[in-house]
Amino acid sequence: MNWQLLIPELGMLSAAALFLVLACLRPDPRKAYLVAVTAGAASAAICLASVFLQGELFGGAYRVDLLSQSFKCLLSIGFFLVAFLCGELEGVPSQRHAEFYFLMTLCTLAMMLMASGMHLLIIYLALELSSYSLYIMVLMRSDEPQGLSSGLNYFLVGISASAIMLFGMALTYGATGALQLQDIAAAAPEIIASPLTAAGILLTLGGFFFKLAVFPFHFWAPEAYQGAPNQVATFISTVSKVAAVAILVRVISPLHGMELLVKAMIAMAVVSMTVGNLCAIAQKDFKRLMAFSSIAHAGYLMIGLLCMNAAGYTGAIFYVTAVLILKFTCFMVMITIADDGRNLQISELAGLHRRSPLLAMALMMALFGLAGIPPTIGFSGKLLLFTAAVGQGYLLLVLIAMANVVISLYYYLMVLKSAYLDEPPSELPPLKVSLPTQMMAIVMTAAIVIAGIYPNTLLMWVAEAVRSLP
Amino acid sequence: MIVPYYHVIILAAMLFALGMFCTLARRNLIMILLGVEIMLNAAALAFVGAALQWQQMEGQAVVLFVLAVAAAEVSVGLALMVSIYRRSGSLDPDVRLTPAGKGAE
Amino acid sequence: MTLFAILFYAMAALVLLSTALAATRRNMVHAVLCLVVSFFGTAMLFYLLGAPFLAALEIIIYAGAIMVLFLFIIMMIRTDRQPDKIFTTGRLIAAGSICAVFLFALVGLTLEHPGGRDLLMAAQASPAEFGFYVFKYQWLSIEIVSMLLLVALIGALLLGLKLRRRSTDA
Amino acid sequence: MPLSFPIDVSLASAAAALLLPLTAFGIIMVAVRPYRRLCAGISIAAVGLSLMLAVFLLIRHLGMPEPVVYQKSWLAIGMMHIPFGILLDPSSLLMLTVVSLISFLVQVYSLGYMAGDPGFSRYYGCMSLFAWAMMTLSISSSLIQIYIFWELVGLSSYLLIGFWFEKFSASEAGKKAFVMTRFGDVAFLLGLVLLWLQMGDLDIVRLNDPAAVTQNLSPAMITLTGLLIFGGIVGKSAQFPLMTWLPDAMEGPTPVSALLHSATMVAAGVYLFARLFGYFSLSPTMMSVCLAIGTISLLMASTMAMVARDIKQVWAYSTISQLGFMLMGLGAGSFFSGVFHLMTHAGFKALLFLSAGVFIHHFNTNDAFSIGRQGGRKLKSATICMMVAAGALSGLPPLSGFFSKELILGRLLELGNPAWFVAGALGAFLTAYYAFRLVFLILFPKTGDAGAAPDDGHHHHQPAGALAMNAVLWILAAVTIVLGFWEHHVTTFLASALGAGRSQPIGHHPWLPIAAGLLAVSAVGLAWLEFGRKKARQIGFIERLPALARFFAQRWYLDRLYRYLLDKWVYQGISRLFTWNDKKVIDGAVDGFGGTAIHIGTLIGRLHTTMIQNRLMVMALAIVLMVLYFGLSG
Amino acid sequence: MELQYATFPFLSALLLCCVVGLAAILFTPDSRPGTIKRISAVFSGATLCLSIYLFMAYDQPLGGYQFVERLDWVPSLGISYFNGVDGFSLPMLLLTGIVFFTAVLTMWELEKRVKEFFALIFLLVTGVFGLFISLDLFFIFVWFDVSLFPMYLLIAIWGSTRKEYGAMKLTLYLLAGSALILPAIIYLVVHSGLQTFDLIALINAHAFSAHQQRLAFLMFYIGFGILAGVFPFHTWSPVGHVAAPTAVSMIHAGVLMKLGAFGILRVGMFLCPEGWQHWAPLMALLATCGIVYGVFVGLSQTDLKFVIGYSSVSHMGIVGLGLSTMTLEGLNGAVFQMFAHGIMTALLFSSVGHIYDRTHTKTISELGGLSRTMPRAATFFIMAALAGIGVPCLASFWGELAVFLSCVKVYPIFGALSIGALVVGALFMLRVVQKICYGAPLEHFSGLSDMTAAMTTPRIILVSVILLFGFFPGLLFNMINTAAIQFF
Repeated sequence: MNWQLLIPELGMLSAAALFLVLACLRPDPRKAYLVAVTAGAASAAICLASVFLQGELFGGAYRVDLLSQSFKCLLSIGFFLVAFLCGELEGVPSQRHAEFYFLMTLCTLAMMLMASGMHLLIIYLALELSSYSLYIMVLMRSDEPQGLSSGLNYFLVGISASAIMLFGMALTYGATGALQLQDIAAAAPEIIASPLTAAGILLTLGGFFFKLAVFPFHFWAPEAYQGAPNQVATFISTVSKVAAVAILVRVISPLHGMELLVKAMIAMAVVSMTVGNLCAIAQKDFKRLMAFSSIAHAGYLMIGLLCMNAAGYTGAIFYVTAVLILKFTCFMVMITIADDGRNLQISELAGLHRRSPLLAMALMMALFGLAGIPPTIGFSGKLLLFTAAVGQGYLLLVLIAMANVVISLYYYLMVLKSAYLDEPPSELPPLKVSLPTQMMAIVMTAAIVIAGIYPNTLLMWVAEAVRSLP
Repeated sequence: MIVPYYHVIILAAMLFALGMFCTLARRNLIMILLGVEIMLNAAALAFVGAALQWQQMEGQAVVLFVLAVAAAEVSVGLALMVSIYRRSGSLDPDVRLTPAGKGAE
Repeated sequence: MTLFAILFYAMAALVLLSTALAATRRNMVHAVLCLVVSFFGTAMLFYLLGAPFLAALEIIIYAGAIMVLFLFIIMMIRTDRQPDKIFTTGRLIAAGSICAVFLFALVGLTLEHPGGRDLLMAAQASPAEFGFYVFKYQWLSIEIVSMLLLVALIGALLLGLKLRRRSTDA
Repeated sequence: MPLSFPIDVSLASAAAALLLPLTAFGIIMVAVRPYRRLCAGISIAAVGLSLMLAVFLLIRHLGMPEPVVYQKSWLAIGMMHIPFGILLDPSSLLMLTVVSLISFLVQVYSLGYMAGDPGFSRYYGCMSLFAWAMMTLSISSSLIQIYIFWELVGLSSYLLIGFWFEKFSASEAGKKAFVMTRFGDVAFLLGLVLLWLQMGDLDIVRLNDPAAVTQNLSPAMITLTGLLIFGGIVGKSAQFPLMTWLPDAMEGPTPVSALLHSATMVAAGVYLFARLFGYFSLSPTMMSVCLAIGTISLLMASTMAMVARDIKQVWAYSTISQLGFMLMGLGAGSFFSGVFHLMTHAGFKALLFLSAGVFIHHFNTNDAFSIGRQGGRKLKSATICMMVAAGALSGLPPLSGFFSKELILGRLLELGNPAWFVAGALGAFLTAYYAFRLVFLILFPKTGDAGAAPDDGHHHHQPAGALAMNAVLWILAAVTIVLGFWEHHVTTFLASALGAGRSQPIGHHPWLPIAAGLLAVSAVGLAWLEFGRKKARQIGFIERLPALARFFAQRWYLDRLYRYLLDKWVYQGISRLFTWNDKKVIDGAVDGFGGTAIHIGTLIGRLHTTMIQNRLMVMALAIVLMVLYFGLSG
Repeated sequence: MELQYATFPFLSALLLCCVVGLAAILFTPDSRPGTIKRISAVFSGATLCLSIYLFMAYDQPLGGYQFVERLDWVPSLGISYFNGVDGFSLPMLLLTGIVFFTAVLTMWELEKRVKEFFALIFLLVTGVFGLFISLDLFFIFVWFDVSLFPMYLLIAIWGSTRKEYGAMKLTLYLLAGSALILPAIIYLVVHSGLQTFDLIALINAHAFSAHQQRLAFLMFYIGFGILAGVFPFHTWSPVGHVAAPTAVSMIHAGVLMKLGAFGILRVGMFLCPEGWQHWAPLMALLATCGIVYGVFVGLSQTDLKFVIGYSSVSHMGIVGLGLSTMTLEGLNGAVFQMFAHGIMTALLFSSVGHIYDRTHTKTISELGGLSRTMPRAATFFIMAALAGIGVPCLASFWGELAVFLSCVKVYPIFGALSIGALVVGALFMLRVVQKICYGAPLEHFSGLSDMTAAMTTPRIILVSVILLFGFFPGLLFNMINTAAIQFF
């Protein structure tokens, strides 16, 4: 048993323990925030330092390789970023902040476990752990009715999806006699080809699709985003997506050649994109809009996953990194504007270009990135995804996706219009943007553009990580 | 030698369908939760059957954890239901929660 | 047909019947009680399928703890305010047909599945063996589940605290 | 080191003649617009120099055996080889001289006429532009070059007609002129392109070579391209059915009318026909069409002129009819008659307009009756010059028109069908009639003879201007009188012109000059009877038939028809239909697509706010369907 | 195809000029609009000088791609930073330089949000330059989109009539086009089996089957064609132009629409010659429809900019017609027409923009007598209108002539129809000229000042260019021909 392999997880676990202790001490929120940011930075550093660890634990049930470690890096960076936003955690009662950080840490830990898990049971439990942490985090919203109703939605869809996933696991296990991913893939060919196996795997994937918010498992997303505290919504739309992709890449990669599964995924991808984008058009609430756009992005991510080859996985991982950065930037702008933790209406962005040109620019770049317009990281991601898909012969799928990109552009432009064009009904003072936030906005904008123009480094890393798939 | 494996699966599927039916059709939050419990139970049954078919203990081990998850689910779920009931006085899933401070107490 | 088989089918019938009753009872107390019966049946099935320890746990945790929790809550909540109709006809038909189609599809898949018709070999996992297995091979899962239960605990606590604070406020 | 490269004198002087007006145009428009006199000076000097060079060239090339061609590639891409060239042959030299002469005279005349106009500089700029374009057109060596300058001539015509752009009718007339001639030009371009594709180039010398043409083109193709090119001629020379722009073009300043719309520009069409005479004569159909169109135009325009009251309108109609007459001559197969009439016509028509300009300038009216009543005849030199010119127009011996008309009539006689001759003679008769109708109207006003009109010299503008105007009149009158006697010289000179070789012989009937003279005299007599003599009621025989008079006065309702077609078919028909289609169908589809997307989005979005179980139901349904699909396909 | 590597990275310098200009603008404080304008003028002038230099320095007898620069960018995907210019792109560079410089000068009187405006314009032009010089499909697409998305803000913020609608429609429509281009690019790259985005390598590989070429060409044609205003995908153009501010209209109609045609040429025709051949009749049909349709619709418009917008549709139809003929002359003519139309329409929009700035109306019926009130502005407008009619010795005549010549050769009916449309074209341009410039000066406009000398400078530049290439078309044709000749 090589404990070193678990260093990132242990680091996260100790952070969680620290917050549990803090929760009992009831520190003031400011202090808790500093601890959280420090912990986030530390864990990100630990993950980066341990990125080249390799090995297997628990008889192959837990795999540490470049892919998993890269995902852990992304997750801990995401955690750090979200923690960074918690400086104005107005959506959560101030005496509950330590618990909030505890749950967030635990959730991230669960996601890290997901990234390494090779055994469906571990994956399932880690998934449940992260889901439950998120349910509670959503419910912690101080605006109680909002939090309650969205938490209820999230919870009900979540437990249904988890039940379905469990049943799927049972079917898979029944068909193949294995729960470890390598063993499932190693089952007899006629078993693999059997529709029951495919159905079992499809239902199993349902749980992950729920995390990713792919149609038809997406129904929680709008409500949950809308009702959750802003930081939680950020967490769900960034870190949680990374975890979902991590686990999907893991689970799907041994299954190549399952035609039925691919077909189902194509259908889900198409419907997700279309439903997400069409619904987003009609939204007024910023977070709700982001939720629908997340659903659409889940559809794009599915394109990469369903290619079932290295190019596709590379695309998906690259894209989810892009989404992490882009969504985070959007939410950062939103949180800075809605500094009392309220839900931001899109119309409230009016006059942003004057109140804070920097944030307006960051928002613009992020929105164009989400729409997939070059030279942003979002475009590089889409290019990778679509190249993979066309390589597999899914030209029509790519055309549909591009049509969706155009639809999505409409609502992104509407947001942009609010920020750049509309004048607020009454003159608003310039936004007070703290120095760290300014720095962060600059860093994020630079990251969006640089990774869009010169994606090579990131791409090489991702491709290398994908190569470590068994 | 007891029964063919697929009989167990079909039984589990029937249970699962019943659970799903309960979840989808009952206009009551607690019954929805109950339906999910039935679904989990069905999955557990399928696991036990599969474990027997493959003569492994892995499947049985899963059931153990399913029980734990079910317990967690019920504790959180019921706490949530009670909160909602306190707030709205109803367990209708279509309930619209009143804004803060105007709870129907 | 062996005795095991007869027992299995009888229990299956019992479980199905009681679950169906549970799903359709208007009175929730009745529903929960029906479900308790169903869980007892399931426990018997577990036993038949070679998992005596799980059968015990099923009764203790499911029928014992979880269902009792349900009962508590149901009793705590005045049920007379519930909507009169438990089913609206449209939803009933929709849900019913979805479930029926699901069942049909699954049965079809199962019947086609190679190896599905093999008879199960009777076997028994003794509790000791089982425990040994779990703690030898699955302890990471145990750790995760322990954290999960902790989270659930904190969650329930937070929700409860909110309630208390609200009632003290009010 | 002395510059010593061989300079061809002809080339140099031709090039200089072309460049001068362009330079003048450039300088006027860019640099010296505020200095009005300087502008006029530059322009007149440039065109004067050009005139001298043209005369020099003419003299130098008298009796030349072969056309002289200088060409330089303007543009050469693939088969699109566009040369810029100078082709000196008798007809082009004559045309060059005529154009520069009339331009020069008109510009000098304008010194007086346009004095005090706010657009004085612009006027001279446009005049220079016109002179450049027209002169280059006349000595172009290829058809495409002709087309290019043909368009430029049209452009300067547009600018000059609409010179007084504040008047709606002027700008409208300019637009009308441009668009209607464009109609013809489009046909021209199409024919030219077809010809180009078949021939490989558009060299005029080559086009006039029957061997080269028949080798490359089928007879049908010759006719087709010929007809299309003839379309351009019809447009530019205001022939039926594209004639109606010319009377309106009289909205421009009178010198412009004199220069462009009677003497030179409109003659470009006829000139083009003469240029391609060798080519056109290969297709008998083509020649018949030309003859027919010429005849129709001649007669129609004459009838219109008989009832017009506006002095410039009358001369405009007469231009149409005389151009038709030239085309008759050419179409009948006689190269010389057409070209000679073109030259004489340039002289006397310019004179007619310029003298009319004196009246108009003086009395500020275009109405012949009104001019007569206000004492038009008191302007002696103008009146006399007008009478000379009208005589020439009518074909009264011994004025220039007499000779050229006689030539054409002589050729018409040679045609098998006497109808052509009769029509020609009728046209000549009517021409003489309406010309002198107008003269008599001015000379012998019937009512309110307000004898208070001042004498010739008393104008409210500078005497220098008036002097210039009168001098020009007299020069032109002299030309008109003597030109006819040079008939023989001109014809011999033209004998070596391009295409002249295919000219048909002109019949020589000793009685014809006498008959033609008598015809003209009788027409003048008729006019005298009706308008001139003391007791004349000044009502023409046409006016006794009010319906017919109205029909003629309305220009045979051609204008109305075009207007109707334009309004009903173009503006309210196709244009409106297309606009509707654009808005409702094409754009409507685009907007509808977007609208539908938003609508569907709202609908599906609503699903996401309904009861949680509905959503769970959809989720379950989707899963079940997928599983079912697995079951069915497995 | 010959590649002549550059001794000095002129092309990158050109891009850098724009980027540095953009950065300089971004770092100048809002409060100094004058400085921002001067910076813009300097840097746009620099790009103009560079493009003129490139145009002059190109070795025409040698031909091929010159000033080539190459740098591996993303080796794993086969993306390289690969620039080079040939006879097609140089005229476009020149056009962009001219229009950009004049557009910047035209906006000299701008007062609203100056910094953002010029920054966005620079961004847009960076994309335009980038596309014209790029020889890598990835970068071609990147630059294509870079040049499109600033459009939304430029129109929506600084525009006029229905600006938000127009901006949205334009942006979405054009990006819908790019939604076809990207799959087509990927499709070709993937099926070439070369794993490279290098345009030249893909062309030389001849790796595509006829079917693939047809499919890809159609996608390129529609995708780029939307931007080129191909009928029936043109409706964004009038709406967008009406809404856009002057400089944006100038750049958009003058340069961006050319981007579409250039894309069809550079990507579609070079990569898919068989696809080109297959779809050429369709292209000709649509182009002819556009030509005829544009003039007729333009005839009954009431808004000045709508008229110009539809004239653009018609003129771009001529470009499309030229491309569809698959002849040397047609290709030459099309590219020449692209250049000429760019300059001409820029002049039109800049004159109209000035008129609108002064009179605050674009409705034709509310204008009149401007030749008296604002003689300079009116003169420029008339010049541009005349160029639009295709008067000889003004640049666009030559392009039209070459296109018609080749079109009559290949598609006689379409050729005849398009030539016929010239009449209506003249009618609708002159109608506008008459309505707004001629007639008696209107009372309420009598106090308006004419263009200042500073404001005439950009227009004079444009007019001079029109005249220069009108008198010496060979300057441009010979350049274009070096590239066109390789097709035949």
